[in-house]
Amino acid sequence: MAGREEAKKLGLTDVEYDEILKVLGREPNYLELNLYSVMWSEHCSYKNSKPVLKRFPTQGPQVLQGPGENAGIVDIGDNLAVAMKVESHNHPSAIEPYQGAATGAGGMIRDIFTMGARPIALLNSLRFGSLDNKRAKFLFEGAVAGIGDYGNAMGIPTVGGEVYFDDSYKENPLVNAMCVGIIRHDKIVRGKAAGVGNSVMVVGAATGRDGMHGASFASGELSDDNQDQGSPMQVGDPFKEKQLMEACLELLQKEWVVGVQDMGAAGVVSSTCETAARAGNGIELDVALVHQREKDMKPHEIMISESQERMLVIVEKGHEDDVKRIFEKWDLEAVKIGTVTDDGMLRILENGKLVGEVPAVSLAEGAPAVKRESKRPAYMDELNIDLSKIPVPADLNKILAQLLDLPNIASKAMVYRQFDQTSGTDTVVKPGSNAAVLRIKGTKKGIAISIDGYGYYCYLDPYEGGKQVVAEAARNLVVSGAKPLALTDGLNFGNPEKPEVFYQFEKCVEGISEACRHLDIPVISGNVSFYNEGKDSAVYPTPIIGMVGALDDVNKYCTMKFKKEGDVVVLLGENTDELGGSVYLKEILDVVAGPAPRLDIDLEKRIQTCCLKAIELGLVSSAHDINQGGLAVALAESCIASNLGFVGEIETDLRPDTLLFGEGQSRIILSLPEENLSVLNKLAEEIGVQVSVLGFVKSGSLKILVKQKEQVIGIIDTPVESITEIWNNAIKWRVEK
Amino acid sequence: MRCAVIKFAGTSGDGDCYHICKNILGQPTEYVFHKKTFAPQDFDLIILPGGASHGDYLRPGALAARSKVMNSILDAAKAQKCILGIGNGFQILLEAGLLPGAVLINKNLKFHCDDVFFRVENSDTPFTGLYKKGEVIRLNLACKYGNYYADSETIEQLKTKNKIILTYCDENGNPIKEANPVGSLENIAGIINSEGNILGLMPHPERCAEEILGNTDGLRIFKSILQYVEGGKVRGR
Amino acid sequence: MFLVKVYTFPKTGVLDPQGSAIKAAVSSSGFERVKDVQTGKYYEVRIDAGDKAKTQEIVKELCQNILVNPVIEDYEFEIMEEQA
Amino acid sequence: MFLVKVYTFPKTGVLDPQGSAIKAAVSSSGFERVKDVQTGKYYEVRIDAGDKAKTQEIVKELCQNILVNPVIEDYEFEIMEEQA
Ligand SMILES: Nc1ncnc2c1ncn2[C@@H]1O[C@H](COP(=O)(O)OP(=O)(O)O)[C@@H](O)[C@H]1O
Ligand SMILES: [Mg+2]
Repeated sequence: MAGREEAKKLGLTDVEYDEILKVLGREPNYLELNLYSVMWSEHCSYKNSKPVLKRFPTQGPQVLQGPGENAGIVDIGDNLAVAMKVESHNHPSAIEPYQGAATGAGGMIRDIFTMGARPIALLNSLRFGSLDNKRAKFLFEGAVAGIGDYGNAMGIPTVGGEVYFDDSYKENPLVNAMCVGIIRHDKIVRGKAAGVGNSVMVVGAATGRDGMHGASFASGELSDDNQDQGSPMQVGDPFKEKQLMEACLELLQKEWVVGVQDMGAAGVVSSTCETAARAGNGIELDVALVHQREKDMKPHEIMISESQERMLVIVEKGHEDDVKRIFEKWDLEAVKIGTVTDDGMLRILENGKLVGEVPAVSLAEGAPAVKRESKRPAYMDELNIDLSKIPVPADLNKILAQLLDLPNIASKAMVYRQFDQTSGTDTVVKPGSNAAVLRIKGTKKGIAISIDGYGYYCYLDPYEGGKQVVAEAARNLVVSGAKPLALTDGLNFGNPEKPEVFYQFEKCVEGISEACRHLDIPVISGNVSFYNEGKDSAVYPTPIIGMVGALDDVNKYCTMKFKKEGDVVVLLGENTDELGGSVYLKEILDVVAGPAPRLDIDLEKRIQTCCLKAIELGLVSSAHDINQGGLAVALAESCIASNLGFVGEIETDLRPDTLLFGEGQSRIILSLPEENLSVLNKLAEEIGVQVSVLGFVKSGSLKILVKQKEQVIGIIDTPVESITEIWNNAIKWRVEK
Repeated sequence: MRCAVIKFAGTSGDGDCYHICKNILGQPTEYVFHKKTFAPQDFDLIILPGGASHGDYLRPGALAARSKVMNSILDAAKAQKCILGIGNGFQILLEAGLLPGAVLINKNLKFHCDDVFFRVENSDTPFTGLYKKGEVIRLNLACKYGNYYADSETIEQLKTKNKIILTYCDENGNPIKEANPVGSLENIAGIINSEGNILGLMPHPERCAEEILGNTDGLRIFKSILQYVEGGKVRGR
Repeated sequence: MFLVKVYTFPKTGVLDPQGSAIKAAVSSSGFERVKDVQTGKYYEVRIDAGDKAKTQEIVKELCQNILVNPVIEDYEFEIMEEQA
Repeated sequence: MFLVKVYTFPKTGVLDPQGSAIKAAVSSSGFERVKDVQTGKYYEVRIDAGDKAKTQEIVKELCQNILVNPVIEDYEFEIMEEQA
């Protein structure tokens, strides 16, 4: 038997231990205690976050599978659907970035093909300390190579992502991966252990001691003593995963497959108790039957190991050999370890002898919810300083050059060149524009995918930041010509036991929910990662939004690059008097101060509706949203992408730096043939959106005259060639230095 | 033209090649699993697709080159069938000794995916008949081990016998070092065997063969083979 | 000058996907007597450091900082004196 | 059972991009005394073949057929007897 002291060592609280006693009506033994310890960790149980996550809108006619399964699934018409999910691998990546990121991508991919969907695209969202820091550089390079090598070897293209550098992530980087798959409605498979008497099988890699307690590890802060968990680091095997994927996709065509579950965190125990709980059944299994890679493994080690590239498969009794035959073809093992029972118990045997027995549902869903205290952080009020005291810089050209040289704004080509972006031959818009666009072979359809997050706004104002990140992801899809359908989230926060961190978490979720409701974009899957802390402080609150949208005609996609000299360039939306929270203030003037830009969600919706309509009507040559770095950076990006330039005069009553570099939300830049302008104006008027002409596409340079009452109050005038050079090389030069 | 696309263990580019042959060229096309065999007369074109067979473990292509299906490929090679190796398929041909030389890791040790420029060095082959000699084309490159190497004697032979088919170049066709992202000798990106029926290419023509993907420069490789096979005429070697 | 031969190999319990894949391929090409393959890396490092003790110190540091990934790899080395 | 340690390294004249990169990294991190780094691979192969001569034969074949690419690599090996 294992007592309270043992429980503490395994990270269980007193309340939790009491609950275990209540559920079992006796003391648990060491094996059982281990099961509860991993299943009731935050990573598996969501005990800190569940009540808050309930606020997300998760319904909609397009939703085929909402949160609660391995991945969410959304309908895209014609009997086709898209499966998607985001997941974090932050803590493993902090220790071994290459393998941490690689196995993160691997887990993500499994979640998708577990549903029966064929993975067609990967994306990632990365955060590291600034590149001046040697460790940050090491983590950055390792994580990028790890994600790349895994996805590339699998032949799944990486079509988008994002990278930010900020010292809040110096010790605890964020490595989130997203996978998207395609599936026919009638082929969706769920993770259910239905049908008493059916067989429970483990397929894929053999089980070793690697990654034991990984789930609990992800549920605590990084510190020197938990860096060595006594169990070996997981190493990814993309070759085995590829074979496993093909075998599973072949298997899942069979009508005698009952349920499938990925073995991610907490391996055998999580996959068995979750599938059993979903079906209201139990499972009896013998750990000795699990194929093992190491000698003398104990029952608890087998149950909680996180060895990669494994799956749990439940099939109708009598079809075990059919399963084996399929896996043999792909040079993989498949073994029966147990059967589905009707008593709701997870019963564990070792060579036929009973070694543990607990109610499956208590493991999967019984963790006592934790009500966390929430407190508005004091810094938020200190951030509201009077920005009008900041002098306007004389040389705005120089500021633009400095902004384009910031790794957070500069080209990420150095990163995405390391990813195979084109395997599968579906990538219509590759990384480097607003969102990725993929065609779907055999149809006219396309999908667009983006992944976005911006910790800085969420730090300044978690609620507005939460709204903003959903709006940005949707905007990225809309400017690509796609109608947003659903999202998956990756919520990365510090230690939820700190009331200020919990406040950030709650408010971000509220903001996200609010935006989802107004924009009609349900949340269909997601992931929470807490305890992202360095020695002194938490990371910026960093919710990541992965979003998918659909194009009825993929040929109508749109990109951000200017297309033709002479096209008129217009702004959809309004320039606002908001300098707070801008990259310009933070990085150039070193003022970390708010307020973050506000988001009027109704205006946002109208802007997006108008933009999408204009693209669908074929009025538009290019579209690009305004984001970090403001109007000037957005124009520069469209120039650089096209190797064309821009010339224009903008009349304003704002400060020139606010106009050029302020980050007011809900703004989109369009370029279009001049003859289409009147149609656009009419459309905008109907929808209730402001359109103003900024200038024209003209090759050579980027030239903006900022005017106030006919007076020139600011000038940007720079050859496109020179800003291209800066923007292309900012990251490369810093990494190679 | 009867096409075979080989499915090695872990290969991922098989579907892309199948799609081109079957749906774009409209030719009868079959997958051949690596544990199977076939007879030389079964197919006119045999494609060894890209994608990391066996996870690129040991050396890219090394383990796949020992698969059972290789025996059939050797027979087809002897029977003068057209054999096209793309990316990892090229590496498999090298490891199997069907083409001379080897690949090393890219000079910057990183995977490189981008559309880059190539010069067609020889248009007098079954694979390049529809290009002009010296023509500059753009193809997608996606590899970590594309750094072609052979000893100086082999390189000399490739050069004098016109067996170098594609080289990295700038947009004006200059074969400069800066235009070569992998570091291969002589900017080599594709070579053909001395009999002229086996081509190995580092870039992926099958990824650049449709309007919607923004580049169709690669399509003519497949159309050239089709013309050669259907025309039945042997063009000068 | 000293020639140092450094070998790295996976730590106990750490998966060696390459080794297993090579083993599988090798067995199926007729090498039934090969029972196990483990993969690692091999470095030949030339160090110019007066004596063996000093060389040893440098090698250790080199391994721990650059050549070896201590989270997943172990290593061994041999030092040999070389004639100039 | 015999334990065979196989080392491979680049043939003379063949580029060693990893070796050069490590050498460059090493020099910039203050290891001035490191004069050269060459990278290769290391395999531990277990062979069950009665005697050493037979093992040697198998290893040679294994290296020539699979483990080593003679165009770019040279190799060496050592055979050790292992207790069951
Ligand atoms: N880690 C990454 N992996 C793949 N693509 C990336 C990555 N980081 C950035 N990109 C690509 O670079 C482009 C610019 O990214 P970003 O600056 O985040 O754009 P946006 O602000 O429009 O979201 C996008 O196309 C994006 O997909
Ligand atoms: Mg972004």
